[in-house]
Amino acid sequence: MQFFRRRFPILLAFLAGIAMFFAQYVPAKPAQALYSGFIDWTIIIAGFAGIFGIISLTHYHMTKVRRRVPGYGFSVTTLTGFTVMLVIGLFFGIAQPNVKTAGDWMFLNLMIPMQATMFATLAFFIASAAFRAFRARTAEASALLVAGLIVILGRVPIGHYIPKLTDLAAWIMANPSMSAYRGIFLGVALAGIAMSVRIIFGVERTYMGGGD
Amino acid sequence: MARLNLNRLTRIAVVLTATVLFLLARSAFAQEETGEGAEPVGAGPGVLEPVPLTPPPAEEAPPPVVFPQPQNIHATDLPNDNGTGVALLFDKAAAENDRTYYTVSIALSAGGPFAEATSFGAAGNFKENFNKYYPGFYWFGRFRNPNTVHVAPITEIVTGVDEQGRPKHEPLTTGKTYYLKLAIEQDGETMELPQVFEAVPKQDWFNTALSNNFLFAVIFGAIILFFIARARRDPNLFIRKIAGLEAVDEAIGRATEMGKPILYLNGMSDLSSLSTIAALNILGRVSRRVANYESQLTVPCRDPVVLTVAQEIVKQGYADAGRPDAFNADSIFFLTSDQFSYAAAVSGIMMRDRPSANFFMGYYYAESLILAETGASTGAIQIAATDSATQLPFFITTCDYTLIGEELYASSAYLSREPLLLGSLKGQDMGKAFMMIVLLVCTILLTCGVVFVKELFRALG
Amino acid sequence: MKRFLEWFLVLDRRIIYTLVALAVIVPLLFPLNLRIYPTPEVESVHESLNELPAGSPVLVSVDFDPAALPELYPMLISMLRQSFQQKLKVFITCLWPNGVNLAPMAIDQVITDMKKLDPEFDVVDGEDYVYLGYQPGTVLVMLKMAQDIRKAFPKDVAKRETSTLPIFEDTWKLSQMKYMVMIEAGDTGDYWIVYGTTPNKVPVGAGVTGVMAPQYFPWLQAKQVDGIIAGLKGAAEWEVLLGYAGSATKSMDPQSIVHALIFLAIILANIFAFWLAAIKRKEERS
Amino acid sequence: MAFPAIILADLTPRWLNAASGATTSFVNLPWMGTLGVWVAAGLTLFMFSFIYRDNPFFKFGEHLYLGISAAYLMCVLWHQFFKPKFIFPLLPFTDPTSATKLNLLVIIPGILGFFILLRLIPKLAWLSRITFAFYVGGIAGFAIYNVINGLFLPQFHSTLNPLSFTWLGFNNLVLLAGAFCVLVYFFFSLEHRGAMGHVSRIGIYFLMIAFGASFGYTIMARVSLLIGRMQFLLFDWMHLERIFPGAGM
Repeated sequence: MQFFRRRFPILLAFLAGIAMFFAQYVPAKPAQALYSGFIDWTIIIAGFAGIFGIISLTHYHMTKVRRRVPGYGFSVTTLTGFTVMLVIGLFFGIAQPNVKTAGDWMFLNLMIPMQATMFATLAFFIASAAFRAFRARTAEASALLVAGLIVILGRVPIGHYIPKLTDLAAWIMANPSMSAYRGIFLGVALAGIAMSVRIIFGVERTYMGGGD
Repeated sequence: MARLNLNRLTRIAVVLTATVLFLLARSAFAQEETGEGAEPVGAGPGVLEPVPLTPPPAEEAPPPVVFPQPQNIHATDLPNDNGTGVALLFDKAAAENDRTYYTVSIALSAGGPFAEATSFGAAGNFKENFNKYYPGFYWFGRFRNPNTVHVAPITEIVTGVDEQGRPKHEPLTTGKTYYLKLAIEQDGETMELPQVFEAVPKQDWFNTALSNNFLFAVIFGAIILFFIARARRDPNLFIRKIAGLEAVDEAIGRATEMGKPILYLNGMSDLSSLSTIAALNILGRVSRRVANYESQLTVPCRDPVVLTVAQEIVKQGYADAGRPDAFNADSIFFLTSDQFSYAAAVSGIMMRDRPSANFFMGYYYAESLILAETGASTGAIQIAATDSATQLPFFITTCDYTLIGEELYASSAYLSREPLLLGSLKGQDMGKAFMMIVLLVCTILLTCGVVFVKELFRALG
Repeated sequence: MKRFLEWFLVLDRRIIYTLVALAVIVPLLFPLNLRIYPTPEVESVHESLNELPAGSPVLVSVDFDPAALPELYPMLISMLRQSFQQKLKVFITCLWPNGVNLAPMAIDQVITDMKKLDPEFDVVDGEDYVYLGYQPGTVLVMLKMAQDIRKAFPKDVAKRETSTLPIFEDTWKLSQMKYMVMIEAGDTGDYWIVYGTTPNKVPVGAGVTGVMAPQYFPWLQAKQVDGIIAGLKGAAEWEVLLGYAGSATKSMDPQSIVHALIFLAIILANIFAFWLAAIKRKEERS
Repeated sequence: MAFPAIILADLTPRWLNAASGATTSFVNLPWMGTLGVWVAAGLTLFMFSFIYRDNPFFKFGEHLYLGISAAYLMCVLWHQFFKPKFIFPLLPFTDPTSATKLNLLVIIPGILGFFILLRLIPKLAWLSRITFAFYVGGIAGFAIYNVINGLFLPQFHSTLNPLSFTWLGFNNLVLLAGAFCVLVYFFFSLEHRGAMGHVSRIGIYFLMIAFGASFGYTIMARVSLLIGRMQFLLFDWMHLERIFPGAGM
């Protein structure tokens, strides 16, 4: 039993990883068939992973309601919103062309205003931070603020009234800022390959989560 | 030993930068026009003889058409494919000009009906235009003698007609012999060469166009595994001092004088993300430092699993500092898992308890601005360490010190000395060292006009 | 003087919030109509689409949710408007589940507006455009689309079998797309470039939120991306290029005023902070 | 030009006639549209109340959104993924267009996917490790090739450019210096003293310019979101464009 709990997943990760790695470099038909089959299967697994996220969310709020944890009233709101949308969405369907159902109505009048406004409040916080928090504490922070101020005005219609500002902002975006992000990207590429190698050779196991 | 040759590495890097500047000064050196990211040479027309400018003779019969005689015509399997392609190659004939057209026809048997497979002008279809099939020539051959060999790849054959009467194309079948013929059209008249060429498409088991990709993947993967193994044997591989960690110790020192609590956040994501693990490693060090002062360490969490791990780490930190009694479990508590309510609740703690130091470690999303702004307005010392590029600008302008991107992982490896983190950090450093050296060397070579070096790094995938 | 500086530096939040609210409401009610100058990045996307002959297949990936709607929805409208004007064959996919309803809303809105312009305008679902909906597994869907889009999306949103739709007759693979516009709010765009458009050699225009825009310039320099439509300003530029005043153009006035307000706030706050520190240092010394 | 949220106001009648032949539901009635705008405006004000401080209205909105978006995801997965890719291949007769052929192989990924759902039962949670190993291991496999082919090589290849005294040459130098110094800054195997110290300080300033650009653009993005919501409140809800000429969408 111990084999299945610990050794088999690591061996499976290694086999799947090596097979998919070499499938990219071998144009022959059997390798391409294996590669295409693997993708079909993992798309279906990805669907189940999506559903797991939903189930754990409802599970979390149900335990909060059952245990009467303070603030469980809001969990009741979440669960009622969930069941109403689920019933309407499953039976009437959503996003059907030229058929408008209650599901589309809820998307338009509940989901859009709530999520869009939640992030729109950030504009107020940015303004208050601009007055009270954004200080040139160090030389680096002042360099950042100078570049930020040039871009804030330079990339907006009002910037055209200041000569050469939009060209300077465009140059900053296309050259120094681009080259720094190029350096970061190259670092991210190496980190990505290193992570993949660790997963294939079973050195990295955090993604498997607990349960052992 | 690794430490020694790395110093020599810096001296080489300095020398190389000096030569770059020297060369820049003398940049009047003969330089081919190789604009930034110029397209590979060869797509343009080959060197053609200048067309004679003498006026054509009056009503005399037009001169007999001179057909170009391509040499060394041969048919082979198309390399780097899954066995559904053949190719006809022949050298560029001297008499070619932009009115020459080649047509290759294919048939299932030597005498069988030949159907036209592909036709192209003399200016195109050179070997270097098909870098996917002939990468070797593309990388090394083409600069010496550009545009000399014509290639006609054929991957489909017409087999009958589909229901709308349009010819149905089918890929060639592996292992079947196909017969090719070449026809030349010059100034409107065509002549078909009598010879018939045979070719058998076969499957290829390694795509040579991806050799630079494969080489880098194998070598870099081996380096990573080598350093992880080495880090297991000797955990104190050299990592440079991280300035951010000094700032953390200094902030704790200044904060504990005032006796007010210290606030520590582990980021918004759960244990599956590297940045949360790094934040928890730094939490261990902070709790060891804070243990021998009176000030209280407050750690509000957003994820139940991270909460349990954080409690474990802080208790261990207090025990290591010899003050297990000072540890108070409910100073590490679960707040809420919703993004904005968590930020609002933490801002409430900042306004109420007025902590003297705030630590924002781990991965953050749009709500980080609320945390950093409230913290700055309470006048606390603030240190941030995150790898979320979109939130870094706000941390840098509102915090006293910010660890950027990979510094978060480096400090976690520096503190925990865990072979997995340490080994991959060193391995990635080797990758960066390789990039730095190649950047300098190749720039110098390119400035001097050696162009093919850049094509070695072109992805032909 | 010191009292004014101290008052300014800890200005009450409510004053700041009303200032921002006014800076948005007033220009919306009394528009200034500041002129919008298109940048080269947006022009190159507009040009690339303009050069496509009628009937060439084009892919639009709608990868955002209501959180980024004000910035990215106008881009989707402009893209559909230009594609329908040029009779391109439009394939629409969505890789963010919370944004599945956005494409039908946009299609319907563009059809209504185009019908207002010229009554006999007509676009047929399944021939001129198709909305393929959502599939989980972001990167996996892209790799499957490289092999066969009909297998990655067996049914379209109207529950019809994709292999029977006329639009899929001579286009079934990602590499057959003549151009792609991806409308991104997160890092799905990076996945599209690395796993989708670079291996299949599809020229792609990136419509992104302002937050992601600076990170797309390395892709632009490496020619892996054909152009960048950055945030609401990019959307407004595209509307100017297409010659109609959409919601993005109307937002440019308040955008400019709020930016000016924040620009002044940061500069004044920093100057006053240093000035106050100087006064305090002089007082301690005396 | 109709902003998305307000299309409901004039959308309903158009969908009504456009939906001829399709099932028309009570949603298409005109008053349902105006009710929708009022509900949306109410929720918008609830969420804006967070600016003052966190309060029950905001918590109500946030929790309601969590529930609805989770159910919305479930409906999307059910209609567009589960039925066409999992249920129809197993039971072809359920497919109304009866175009899906029987494909029993789909059962295997179905079982592996079901193992993920077992994580909720502690005793059987270990089964999910098999699925994660197969799924994450395989993706790691082809990720290596794609990261090198789509990210590392193209980006590195376009950083190698000749230097010259032209404007293009200067920009090439800026690109080379930026990428090189940022790499040195994130290099941890050498002390940042002497030459390395200076180069890494240049690297910091390149990073600061890049984060300055992100800083400016992020502010632009957040302000656009606010403008979008204000347009909804002013023109779709209060219809102020009737009073103020030239305003409106």
